[in-house]
Amino acid sequence: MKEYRAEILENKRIAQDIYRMVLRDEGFERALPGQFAHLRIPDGRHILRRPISVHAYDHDQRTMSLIYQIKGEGTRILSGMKSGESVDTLMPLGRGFWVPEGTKEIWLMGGGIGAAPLFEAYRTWGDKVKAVFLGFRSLDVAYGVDLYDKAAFYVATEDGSFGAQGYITDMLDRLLEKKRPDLIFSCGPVPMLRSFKRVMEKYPDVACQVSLEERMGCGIGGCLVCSCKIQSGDGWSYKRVCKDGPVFDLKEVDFE
Amino acid sequence: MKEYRAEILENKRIAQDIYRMVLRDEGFERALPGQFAHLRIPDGRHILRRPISVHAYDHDQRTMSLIYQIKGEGTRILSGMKSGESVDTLMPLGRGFWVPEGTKEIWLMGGGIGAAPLFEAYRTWGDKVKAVFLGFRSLDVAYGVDLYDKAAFYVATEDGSFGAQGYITDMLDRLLEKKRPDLIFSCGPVPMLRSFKRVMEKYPDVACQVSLEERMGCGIGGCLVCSCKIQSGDGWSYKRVCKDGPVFDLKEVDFE
Amino acid sequence: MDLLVNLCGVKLKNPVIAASGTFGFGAEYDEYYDISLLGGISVKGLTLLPRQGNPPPRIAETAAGMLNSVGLQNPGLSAFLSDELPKLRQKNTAVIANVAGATLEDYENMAKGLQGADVDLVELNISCPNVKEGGVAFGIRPAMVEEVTKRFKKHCEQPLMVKLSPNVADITDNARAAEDGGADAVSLINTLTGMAIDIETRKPVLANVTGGLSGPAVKPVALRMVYQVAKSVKIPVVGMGGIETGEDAVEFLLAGATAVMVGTANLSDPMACPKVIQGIKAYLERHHLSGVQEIIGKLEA
Amino acid sequence: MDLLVNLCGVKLKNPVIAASGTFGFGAEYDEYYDISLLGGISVKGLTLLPRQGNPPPRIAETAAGMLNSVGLQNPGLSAFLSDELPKLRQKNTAVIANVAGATLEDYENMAKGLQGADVDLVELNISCPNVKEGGVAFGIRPAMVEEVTKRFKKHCEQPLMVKLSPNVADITDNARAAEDGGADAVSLINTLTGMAIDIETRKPVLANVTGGLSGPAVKPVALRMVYQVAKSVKIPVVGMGGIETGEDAVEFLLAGATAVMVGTANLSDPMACPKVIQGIKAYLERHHLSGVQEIIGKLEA
Ligand SMILES: Cc1cc2nc3c(=O)[nH]c(=O)nc-3n(C[C@H](O)[C@H](O)[C@H](O)COP(=O)(O)OP(=O)(O)OC[C@H]3O[C@@H](n4cnc5c(N)ncnc54)[C@H](O)[C@@H]3O)c2cc1C
Ligand SMILES: Cc1cc2nc3c(=O)[nH]c(=O)nc-3n(C[C@H](O)[C@H](O)[C@H](O)COP(=O)(O)OP(=O)(O)OC[C@H]3O[C@@H](n4cnc5c(N)ncnc54)[C@H](O)[C@@H]3O)c2cc1C
Ligand SMILES: Cc1cc2nc3c(=O)[nH]c(=O)nc-3n(C[C@H](O)[C@H](O)[C@H](O)COP(=O)(O)O)c2cc1C
Ligand SMILES: Cc1cc2nc3c(=O)[nH]c(=O)nc-3n(C[C@H](O)[C@H](O)[C@H](O)COP(=O)(O)O)c2cc1C
Ligand code: FES
Ligand code: FES
Repeated sequence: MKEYRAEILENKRIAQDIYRMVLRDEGFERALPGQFAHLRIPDGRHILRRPISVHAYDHDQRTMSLIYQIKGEGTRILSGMKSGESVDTLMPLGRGFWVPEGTKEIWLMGGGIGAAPLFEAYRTWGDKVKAVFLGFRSLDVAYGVDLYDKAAFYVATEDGSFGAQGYITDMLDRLLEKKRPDLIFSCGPVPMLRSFKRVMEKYPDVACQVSLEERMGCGIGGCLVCSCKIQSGDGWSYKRVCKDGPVFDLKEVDFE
Repeated sequence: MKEYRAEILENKRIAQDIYRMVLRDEGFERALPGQFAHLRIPDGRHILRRPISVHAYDHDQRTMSLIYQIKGEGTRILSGMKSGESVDTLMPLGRGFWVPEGTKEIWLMGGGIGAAPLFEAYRTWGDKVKAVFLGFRSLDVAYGVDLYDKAAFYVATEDGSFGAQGYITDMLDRLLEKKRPDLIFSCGPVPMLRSFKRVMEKYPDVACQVSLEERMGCGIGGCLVCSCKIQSGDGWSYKRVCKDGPVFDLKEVDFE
Repeated sequence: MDLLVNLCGVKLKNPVIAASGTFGFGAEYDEYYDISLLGGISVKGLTLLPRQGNPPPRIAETAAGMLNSVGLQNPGLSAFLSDELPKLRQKNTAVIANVAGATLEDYENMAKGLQGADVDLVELNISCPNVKEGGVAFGIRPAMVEEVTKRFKKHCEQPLMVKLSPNVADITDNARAAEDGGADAVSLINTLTGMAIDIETRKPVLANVTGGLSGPAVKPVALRMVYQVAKSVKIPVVGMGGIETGEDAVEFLLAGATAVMVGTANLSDPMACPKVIQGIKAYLERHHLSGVQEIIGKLEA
Repeated sequence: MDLLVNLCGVKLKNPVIAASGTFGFGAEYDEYYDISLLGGISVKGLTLLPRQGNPPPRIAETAAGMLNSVGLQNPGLSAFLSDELPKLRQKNTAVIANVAGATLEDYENMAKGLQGADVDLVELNISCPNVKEGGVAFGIRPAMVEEVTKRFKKHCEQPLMVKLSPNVADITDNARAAEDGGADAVSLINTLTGMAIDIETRKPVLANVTGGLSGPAVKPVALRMVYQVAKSVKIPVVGMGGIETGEDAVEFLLAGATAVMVGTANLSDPMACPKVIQGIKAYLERHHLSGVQEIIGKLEA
């Protein structure tokens, strides 16, 4: 990983408060699915970077797409940046999704802005990805639903404005009763991940990986602020989301 | 005076580290010669505005030209702004130059970036302005020398790279031996103003006004940080450059 | 939308007060908006006799903050009472006289000098870091805070608010000392002592060497102190330090402040106070709250 | 260009040290640049036994600053000595062991535990605001500062630097207390205690409620304290607080610091330390100075 002054090729609104930013830098190191970039906010007031997952990475073009939602001041400032400007970018950071040997079938499960990082996993292991489950609050904030052309695709919204009405974890649960993959990659808001974990307790032979979020400082493992509770042996310890994760084995994650 | 989100029509380098910025806002109130604008730096780290004198003001077009030099971070950030962007601007501020009744002949004397505010005085009282004296460090940083087409024009540089070699105050002194105006408007660095004051002690019947600089907070008279020492009666008191000035009677100014 | 707050008996139409020293006597800001819409105005710090203040430069910019070393330049109490107060009283807003002294006698004389004066509240500045004589010394040791409060209070006809210095190890000690001395309210924070150096000239930027740090940079420290003090005393707390927006003000109200003061933000933007009032209103509306009382001290910690 | 400084007998190849808690044990930054080019590294604060630290969220962003409440998460002294120190020693840079305790006995045992350890300097953290037991308490009262320094020093084989808290009324009292207790150097400032509130949830942003403020926002306060302390003690002073650039570092050196530490800036930019070193060099060159000694303490005030 390295620090880049990456050029913005595109920074476009794709849904309500949701933007896609495409960055390019000749020196980009190859990013893997589930890794993230750490972007500096270009005003002088915000001294912390913002972690954003890799949505798609093209090593031939040396381009990286990110999808981000306006949450607070930092992402609002990012959304105002223009093509041609440059962003101070650290990438690729963290440990992404991994595919254990012998894995034949992978499913993807994501919610809200957490759907974003799953796409690079699909691009990388597309031949193995047989089903994709995405949940959104409503149609306004749904995005990236046309990307998964070679997998069975399930979508649910809480208000029913798009796809099935309800929670995507329920939909997943119903499908798991019939059919099981070897591995599920997931990412989404904590309440969703909590019910995902509950669902998956019924199917202990399906391996699950989850990408976590926590407020970050350095993003590279040096400051110990991004801790998450990970079970190890009888006890637990605080691991660094930025360096030990952001992807962890779902079984080991303690959502409290 | 009011607060505007003025549009940048132009922001152009015109000499070494010197820029001209043209701002427009439909609501601009008329600015008078010697008044200034107080510009907000558009990043979040610099909370103080930057005072810049009005270089030229056109009330029909509602445009205001400013000429500024890159000194530190704030002016550097300003210099990076692009046409079409907007600047949070307070204007017109302060008490500018004034022409007492009966004034027939005015001269202008300025040095370095202090030459900038004199031009609007020339535009406003051009029929009375008979001579203009500008001093610069060298040719690289000289600007606005082609603006004074109807007055006698004298220019000097310290290194002789443009106009006469030496200090413009000496040139002024030599001319004053032959000929005197009723009034001189001046603006420039403190060492120049000090020798200007010394020169003018020989010609006590020539009224002189000087535009001062001091670090500012509010720029509107509320915080008392921009004080300058002004003689009054036997003693002196601190006056506010932003509200009581920036233009003062040269005789009353104590440069210490 | 009910923005009214009661500050130790003084009714403020809203909880936003212009902070002392950043707002003159109000007139300059009245050219930008009608200052009657403010909850109150704390005037530039007054002393018994006129003061010229410190030599310039008196201001230095720092990251998201600023240092000042004005040093209580003011026309003196009697000029304030005769020239400034009558003008200010034409406006429909609470007037707070911010006063400072160099000795205990000064403070007593200030209290006496204010007898009969038509001000709503007196704010006792025992924490100004920019004057050599006295000033800050009164604001550091709890025993002194109590003593000066007691002496002032004895002669003071108006409700008394004591303004606390943040340059202390435990500000709750001083808040309790003020309360014990008879204060009707406390306000905090005054500025943190700081410094800036011009590396080209190798000199301090301020002629006075050190100055008082204010602005957004200090907000986290101010908010922590307001939170601690609000839990430690029974009298109301007025919070300030780096407030620029309605959201900032809401943080202080949640932490337990009955009202807030806006200082440095006036320098960045003359319209800061009305924007803060608007921002509080917008927050309350967005959360379907009927008034500002519903958020004061409602932090869940 | 001579960047070498002598810090109480420890030769640093340049005056830039990575500050404790922001730099782990160096390995993560070594992936960005060769950390041998640093003057030194102060490792993450160590305790006798391993500590998990505080629950998340442990960080909040503030205007030009940040709050942290990590709470001394660390593997414990012996794991440091066996697992981390040997790796760090392969690098050609001074190693500073930053240590903290909850009781006087803890501190004594830390000093003993470090006997024979190959560290260049020990930095005694008596000012961590983020641990409930002890920690900050030792860093407030001068008598305690002196006592803990004395007790530690008695068993300490390495040069000893005491890290001072800025959350005090007069930091020179504590600096002198450390000197009297036998410290070979002092470092300052640790973080200012602060707070941030999430107005949507009405809760503190940090799980720990309060945290330590650092970054550019605190620079003016840090610089003032370094300036005051450098005038008050004879032992060398290491300055820190908000240093991001070479220019910032030069301000601290002019104010009297023999060396500087860079903390929060590492979080904004992993390349911060080399950039600060470069910036100091560039400043010296621009001013035709032969070395860093020519600016240390050379403020004209
Ligand atoms: C590994 C990782 C990957 C992420 N990937 C994406 C992504 O692909 N798309 C996307 O939209 N968002 C993603 N996030 C969340 C994103 O980082 C936050 O939404 C963003 O930092 C909010 O910044 P703000 O300035 O808009 O919000 P503010 O609330 O103003 O931010 C204040 C501080 O809180 C932190 N913060 C706030 N919310 C979060 C959060 N949910 N997670 C971590 N830190 C937070 C900010 O980084 C900042 O330090 C990811 C987070 C992590 C940890
Ligand atoms: C009434 C008035 C009119 C002015 N007109 C012009 C003009 O027309 N063109 C022009 O180029 N400059 C003008 N100046 C000077 C200009 O304001 C400063 O050069 C500018 O503020 C420097 O900002 P900075 O961020 O680049 O420098 P920095 O050094 O980074 O600024 C730090 C702080 O110091 C203040 N400061 C630094 N130098 C000065 C100075 N010379 N005067 C006042 N404050 C200063 C800044 O405003 C800021 O608060 C004027 C100043 C005043 C008071
Ligand atoms: C230029 C300036 C002058 C000040 N003068 C005074 C004063 O006279 N009396 C006083 O009690 N506080 C004074 N203060 C302190 C403010 O009232 C306030 O306590 C402090 O600035 C913190 O609030 P802020 O961050 O909103 O500015 C002054 C502050 C500034 C910036
Ligand atoms: C995330 C973080 C963790 C810290 N941990 C420690 C620590 O363990 N021991 C210590 O003495 N100081 C610790 N500090 C304080 C820094 O070393 C430094 O004193 C302070 O942050 C001021 O410098 P800065 O503004 O350059 O960061 C920590 C600071 C931060 C930001
Ligand atoms: S953000 Fe610094 S260790 Fe993870
Ligand atoms: S800058 Fe505030 S009074 Fe002049």
